[in-house]
Amino acid sequence: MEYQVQLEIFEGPLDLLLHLIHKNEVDIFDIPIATITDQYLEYLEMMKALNINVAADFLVMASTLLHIKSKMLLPNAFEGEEEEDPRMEITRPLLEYMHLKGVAQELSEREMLERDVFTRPPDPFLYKELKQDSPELDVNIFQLMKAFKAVMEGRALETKLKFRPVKWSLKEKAAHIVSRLRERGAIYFKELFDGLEDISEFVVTFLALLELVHTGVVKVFQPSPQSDIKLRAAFCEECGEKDGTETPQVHN
Amino acid sequence: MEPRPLKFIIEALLFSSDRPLSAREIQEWIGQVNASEVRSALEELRADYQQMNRSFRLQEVAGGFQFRTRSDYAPYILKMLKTTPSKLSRAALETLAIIAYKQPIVRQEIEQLRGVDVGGILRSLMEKGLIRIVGRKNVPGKPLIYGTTKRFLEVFGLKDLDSLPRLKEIKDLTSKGAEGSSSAPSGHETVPKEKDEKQEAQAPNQEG
Amino acid sequence: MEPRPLKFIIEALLFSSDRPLSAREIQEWIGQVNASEVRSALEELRADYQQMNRSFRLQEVAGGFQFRTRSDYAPYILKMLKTTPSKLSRAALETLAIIAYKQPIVRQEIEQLRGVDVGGILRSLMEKGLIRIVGRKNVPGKPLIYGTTKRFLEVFGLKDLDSLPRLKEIKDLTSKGAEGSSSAPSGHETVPKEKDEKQEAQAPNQEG
Repeated sequence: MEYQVQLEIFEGPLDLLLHLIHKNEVDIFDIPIATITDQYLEYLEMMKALNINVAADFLVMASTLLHIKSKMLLPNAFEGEEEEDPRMEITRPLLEYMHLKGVAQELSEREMLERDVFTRPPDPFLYKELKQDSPELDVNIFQLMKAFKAVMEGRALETKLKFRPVKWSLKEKAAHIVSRLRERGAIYFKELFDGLEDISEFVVTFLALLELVHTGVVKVFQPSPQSDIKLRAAFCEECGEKDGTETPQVHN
Repeated sequence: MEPRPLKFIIEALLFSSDRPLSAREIQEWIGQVNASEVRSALEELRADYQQMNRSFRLQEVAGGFQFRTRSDYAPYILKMLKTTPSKLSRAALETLAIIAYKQPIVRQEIEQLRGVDVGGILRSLMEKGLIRIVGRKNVPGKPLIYGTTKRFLEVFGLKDLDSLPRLKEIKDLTSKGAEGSSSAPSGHETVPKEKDEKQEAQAPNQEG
Repeated sequence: MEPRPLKFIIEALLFSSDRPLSAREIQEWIGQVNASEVRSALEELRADYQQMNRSFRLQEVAGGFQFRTRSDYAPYILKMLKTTPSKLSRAALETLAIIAYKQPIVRQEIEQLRGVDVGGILRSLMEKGLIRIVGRKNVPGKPLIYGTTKRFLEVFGLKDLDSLPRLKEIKDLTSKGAEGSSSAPSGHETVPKEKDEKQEAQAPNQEG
């Protein structure tokens, strides 16, 4: 049985830090960096223990915190000089983040269209009357992008679906020739091209034949200069007709 | 929230509906009112608007009640509707997208990408001022070359053609994070007033 | 037909429109009226409805005027429309807030402020028509620049971008941060009280 684990979810490292600051009720301008860092790391450990993937953003913040902590521990080498409180490195983004959350909250508390307030809907009767194009267009860039993406993806898919059946591979054609020869022992050259409609199939068939001849799988005979060229399987002496008079003669 | 007067609840419903509403429907949505209450509230509303003599009134039409503007105002409304933004069809949008991204481009190339004839669409896009002929290609047949117009940039709120998102950026924005909380089905999204509302156990960095 | 009062013509237009209408548009459709006449008629109309205290009122949004129902009636209308209110996640709202206040802004800057990746959220906000691409920044990689849309103003019922709440404070803060002064801003800020109510990281909480 699996347990579903509920854990406070933080949007990111800043969210978690802010939570720790609230929890400890500390002043954001005087963050007890050691305490907060420890608690921060504790939280990451807890996430790891619960097998929750700890995002890189959280780790970066962890190292920032550790860095600040070490800086705070070191006796200030530049005493006397005005040096910024190392904690400002996190205080500044935190402050901005806090304000941001406040604004987001204010936005969400506003009356939202189609949540709190509603407008008059378009009148279907009136709009049906007006099929003609108006000079203004109601489209946005996102729709355009989606359309383009659809076209590009659709094309890739179509290429796969549409063109594969009409493409002839040398290998397939060679296998086809061999199987025909195995069946009948020998066939006429002309027969190979009977019923072929597509020029590309014609070419591929011829190339396949050349390949077979070249590798010695098929032997080509022409009993006389006028007679039809005949093909015979070299691998199958016993199959097909016997013709003792033929002379091997390779044609290109 | 204190209960609102029935008459005004009904008015709000009629206001935001694009079709006539029957008393029975209204009764169902509001609940805890009886048919005669709804009926009399509707009559009262109708009398209100009759008396106010405004540009619209509540009319009893087939199937129920509906707010309609008085016919005197039709000419103005028609004028307005004629300038109401129209939408582009999917085919037009796709063709436009191809031209935008692949320009300068000839018709044949567009048709290869879309797999269909685009003659009519090109004409309509040209009429809308979104595309234009930028020249002729120096190949047999001298086909016309198309490109987008300044109006195209205006319609899509682009500063220049360079601002068009690249295909990779499109993929980044249109597919990445599809499982993230940000794009969870809108119906289920809530605006948490407090953090407590978050309930699911998730990796902290959901969008990452 | 005797001429109708300008106020009622405008009312009829607003009542039949599904988007906010600007004074300028209205002026063009009606013709033979000047801008200030249209403006004052609009104000008069708004006051009329304010006073009548009906279920809807005339509101100034997104550079125009639009009739909108009062929020008290939302539950009934939602029931009629059979929809759940369209809402935004907290992450989406925060991202939207950043874009609204800091626009024009690139993704990287948004991510710095939120501390997390926002690709998926940008997609979703764009899909909802709340933000748009306004251009590219002239830095290496030419990242896309984002801004809010007119729809954003409509959805949040804002007259214009200047009506955004708290704009001043945010700007102040940013400039302070940029200067990087080591002295903490005067009024030592403590965290708002209500946020403490946030639940703490919960111990594993078994379900099912």
